[in-house]
Amino acid sequence: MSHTEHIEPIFRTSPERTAKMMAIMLGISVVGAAIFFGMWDYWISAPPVAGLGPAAQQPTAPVAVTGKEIQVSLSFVESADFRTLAFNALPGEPDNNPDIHANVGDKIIFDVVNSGKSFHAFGVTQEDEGFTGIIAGSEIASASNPLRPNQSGQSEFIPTKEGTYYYICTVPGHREQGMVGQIIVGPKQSSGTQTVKPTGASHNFEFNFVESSDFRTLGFNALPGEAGSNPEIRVKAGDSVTVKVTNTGKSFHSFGVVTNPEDFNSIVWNSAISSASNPLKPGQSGDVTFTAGATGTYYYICTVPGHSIQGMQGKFIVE
Amino acid sequence: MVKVSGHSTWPEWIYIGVVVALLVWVGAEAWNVERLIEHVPADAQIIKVTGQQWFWTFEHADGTKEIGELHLQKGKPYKFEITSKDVIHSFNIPDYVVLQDAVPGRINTVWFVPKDTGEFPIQCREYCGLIHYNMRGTLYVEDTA
Amino acid sequence: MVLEIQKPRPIWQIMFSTHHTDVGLLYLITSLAALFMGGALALAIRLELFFPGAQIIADSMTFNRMFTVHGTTLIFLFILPFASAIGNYLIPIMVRYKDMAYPKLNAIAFWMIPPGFALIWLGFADFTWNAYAPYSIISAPGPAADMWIFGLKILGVSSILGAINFIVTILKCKHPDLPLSKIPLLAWAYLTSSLIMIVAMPTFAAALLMLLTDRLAVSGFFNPAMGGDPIAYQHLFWFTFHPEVYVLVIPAIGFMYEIIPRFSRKPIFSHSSGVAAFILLSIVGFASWAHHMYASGMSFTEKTVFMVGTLAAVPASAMHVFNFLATMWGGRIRFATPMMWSVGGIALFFSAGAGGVVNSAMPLDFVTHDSYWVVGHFHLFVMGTIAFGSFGFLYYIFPYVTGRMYNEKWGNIHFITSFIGAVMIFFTQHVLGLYGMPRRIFDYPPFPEWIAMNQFASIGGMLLGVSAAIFLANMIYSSAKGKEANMDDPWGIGGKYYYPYQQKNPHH
Amino acid sequence: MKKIVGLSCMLTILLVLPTIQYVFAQDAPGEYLDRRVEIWNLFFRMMTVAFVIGAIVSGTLIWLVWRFRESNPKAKPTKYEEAGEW
Repeated sequence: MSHTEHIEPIFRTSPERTAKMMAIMLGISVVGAAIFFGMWDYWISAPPVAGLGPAAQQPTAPVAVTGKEIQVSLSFVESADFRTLAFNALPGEPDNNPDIHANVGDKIIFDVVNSGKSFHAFGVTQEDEGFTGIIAGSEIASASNPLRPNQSGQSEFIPTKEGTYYYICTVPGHREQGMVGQIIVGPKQSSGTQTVKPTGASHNFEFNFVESSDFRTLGFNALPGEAGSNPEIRVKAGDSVTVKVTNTGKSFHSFGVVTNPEDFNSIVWNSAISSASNPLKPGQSGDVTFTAGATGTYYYICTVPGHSIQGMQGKFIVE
Repeated sequence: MVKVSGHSTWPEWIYIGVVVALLVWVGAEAWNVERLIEHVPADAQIIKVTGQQWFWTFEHADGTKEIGELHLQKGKPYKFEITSKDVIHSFNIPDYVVLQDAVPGRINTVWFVPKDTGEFPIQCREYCGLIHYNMRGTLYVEDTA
Repeated sequence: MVLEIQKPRPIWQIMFSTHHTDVGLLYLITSLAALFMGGALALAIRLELFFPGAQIIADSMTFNRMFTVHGTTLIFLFILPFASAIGNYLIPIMVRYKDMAYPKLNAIAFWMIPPGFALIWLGFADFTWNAYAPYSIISAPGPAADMWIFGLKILGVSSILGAINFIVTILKCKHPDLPLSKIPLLAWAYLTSSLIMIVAMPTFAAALLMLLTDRLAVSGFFNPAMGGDPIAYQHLFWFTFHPEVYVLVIPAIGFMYEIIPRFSRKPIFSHSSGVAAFILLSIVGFASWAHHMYASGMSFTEKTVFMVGTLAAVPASAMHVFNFLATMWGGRIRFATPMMWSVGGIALFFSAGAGGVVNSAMPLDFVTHDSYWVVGHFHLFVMGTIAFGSFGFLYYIFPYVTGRMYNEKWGNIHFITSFIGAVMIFFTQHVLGLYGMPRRIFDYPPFPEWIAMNQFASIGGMLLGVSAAIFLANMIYSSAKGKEANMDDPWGIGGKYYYPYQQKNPHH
Repeated sequence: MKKIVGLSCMLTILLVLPTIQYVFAQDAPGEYLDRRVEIWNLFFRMMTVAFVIGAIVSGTLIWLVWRFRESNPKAKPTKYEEAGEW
């Protein structure tokens, strides 16, 4: 191929040019590095929106003041052959008959739509079978005057005591066909300041996060089974409690007092120290002061998912 | 035509023939072995395996649960029904060449027969976050007695 | 550090030029910067794994972020831009046109890289370079993850624009009396790899968008909590990135097609079989993506289909190896640095390929999936083949770029140390995988075999680090003070070169 | 040519043996097949072949490098050199 004619003269790179180029690249690197290391931890400070559980949607952990509202939207669905009925999704699919977690005094607001083809009505009962005992105010339409397809309605329900309630379709037989879900009502919670008057008394507790060498069992202060592991705490309602935790382990931990040890989102009284998405690194420690709320049995746990099941949980009893 | 130094092409054709033959052999062998190990014995016991950040939960047929530890009987066939609570993990027992992804929202199965008693490491093979490196468990194979 | 087409200009003029050699130079420098930054991360990772337990890296989060950025950087910011650099230098000359088809588009494609670079490096995401859902959706902390997604979005668009440019330049701007069958194999390499890029990349671009909206919880394509399917993401991802592997390797093969005949003092053995192999690969390459997902719960049938698809891609690569060996046969070979890199590249290319064939057997996936075998395998490709080919071609084009000669002795030392180092790391990693060590782990239980092999690999890593330092010093020193190259024939081996300022522009 | 013959022999052997193996393996009653054995045997069969091929190819490569290097006394100019065209 013809590619042999020269365009004279041949210019060659000079040391100055190379030096200049290196200086430019070095400058860019230095500036970049400055920003990079300066912001190091900021870039991973925000947990993804999609990752947060429903309870954690409110940034400050769900302090259940009476009058806290829980929005629940449900829809009646039916299988093609109308034999199986359910809320939101047919059995086996995700979000089928979702459990509702609430605490005594919370206001649950139902927004129910009939996305099926037949007629349905809504209600909350404590009976574990049948369609009787519907709690006043919780019902939407009725078996005699049901919701027609694509109609919807609202109702409210304020649980008055702990236990399990059921939200059902009050049309006879529909509950048996699967249109039933649970409402699990936890102990009454309160922000302490509003319902419980401060007693002035204050306690200090110190915990260390400890891990077994194989990381499989975890505990506070000592591994489960050893002396002084997960000590039980008793305080009076209204006492101000100061907790200082130190991560003496190798992995990541965070602290919180919860109503349900399985559910690291049920933190009460703003008692959290750091969080699962931004936990205490090994050697770090943190503290928090909060006022113990209504009497009852609570748990202090490591709010990193799984850790409480692995042993990082102790009783926190308010008298 | 561009300048080339190739004179005859038959060596290349033979070469390609050999390569293809080898590939066919590899494919056949692999297909055969896969067919054998995919066949689950009817009497295999089902173990429900659940992965979550960052530990394994095992549920036996009788409903007993174990966390991070799995106790099995020597010489019995077991079928793992593997799923995940949060992100994708991969259930792996290197010594028994058992490996299957734990995918949230679906159940994957793999079966094996523990032939030797002893302790074998269980680990997570799919990157799953902070403590992925330590999402480990132990398989205890005990004599049927 | 630039070959002057016109009289010497200030550097900022070169930066904002749209001439193909200037853009090529910018690509070249950027890719080398990325090479050294990504390599530094690799060294840190190897040091960390030298002993079990935390060594130099404080926590697993940092470690995870490091290997994520290591992979992303070297694939998207070293290999691809380097290929574009060489393409910019030589493709217009090889098809005898005055410049790339769309000079401005060319410059734009380059200038999309720095923002992507910045996003990826500032964010330092932690969800590995393939960002599997749902981890990347529900668990990976932002804004790092979102920045990574945006960064890759930009880089993806940039490489699509680059690919369009190459395709048009080669197909539409080649000299009228130069039929497509006659353009050099390097140009053919760019044509085919660009075509693959055009077909494959949009899929990933779409997947990235879905990932982003999923992270914002406004959609749930891949989020099981919202009824999505995480496996769908893996399919979209690998539909792009298995062909992408060929996008990465084909230019490297092209480099060898340029270097090996040159230094063997012989024309290529068979131009047509090279072309055939390229075309074959670019088609069959789309039939094998899901072999990355055997363990994700695929059915026996699916596995079989994709294994066959994988094996079908092998003969093409085998033809290249044959072509190389047959070209060297009966030549009079000058083992200058570029030739050394190419021959070493062929050797490792073959080993990687053989390992790949073995690994494509479905049952073996139970052994190798996500273990260090996989790491060793693809590093043999990206380092052993692609990077080696690229280094070789960098030495080959060095006199063209700087007008000066690199230091031959240190070039050889660079090759030898790199070759030994690569073999030490990557072959050891294969065995490590067979011993069951998972990849992407910050710490490992102190099994004696694991420790021993990790340390051996890490020593190889250090060796690579040393060779990289030698390389950098050689490049800087030679570009400034190296002896002036004889621009007609830098190695004194005769023959005709494709030579940036030699070309007579056929159009004026 | 000999190379090919040798290869094909080896292939037939490698194909026949495992077939026989597992035909007999099926007969034993109550015996579950051990995935370890199956998979690792497959692996080692393939590695055997891989290393044989590897030896051939890398052997060829090394010989080429040694034989056709410029500094080899037997090296002579290729017929393209006087034209200076390649």
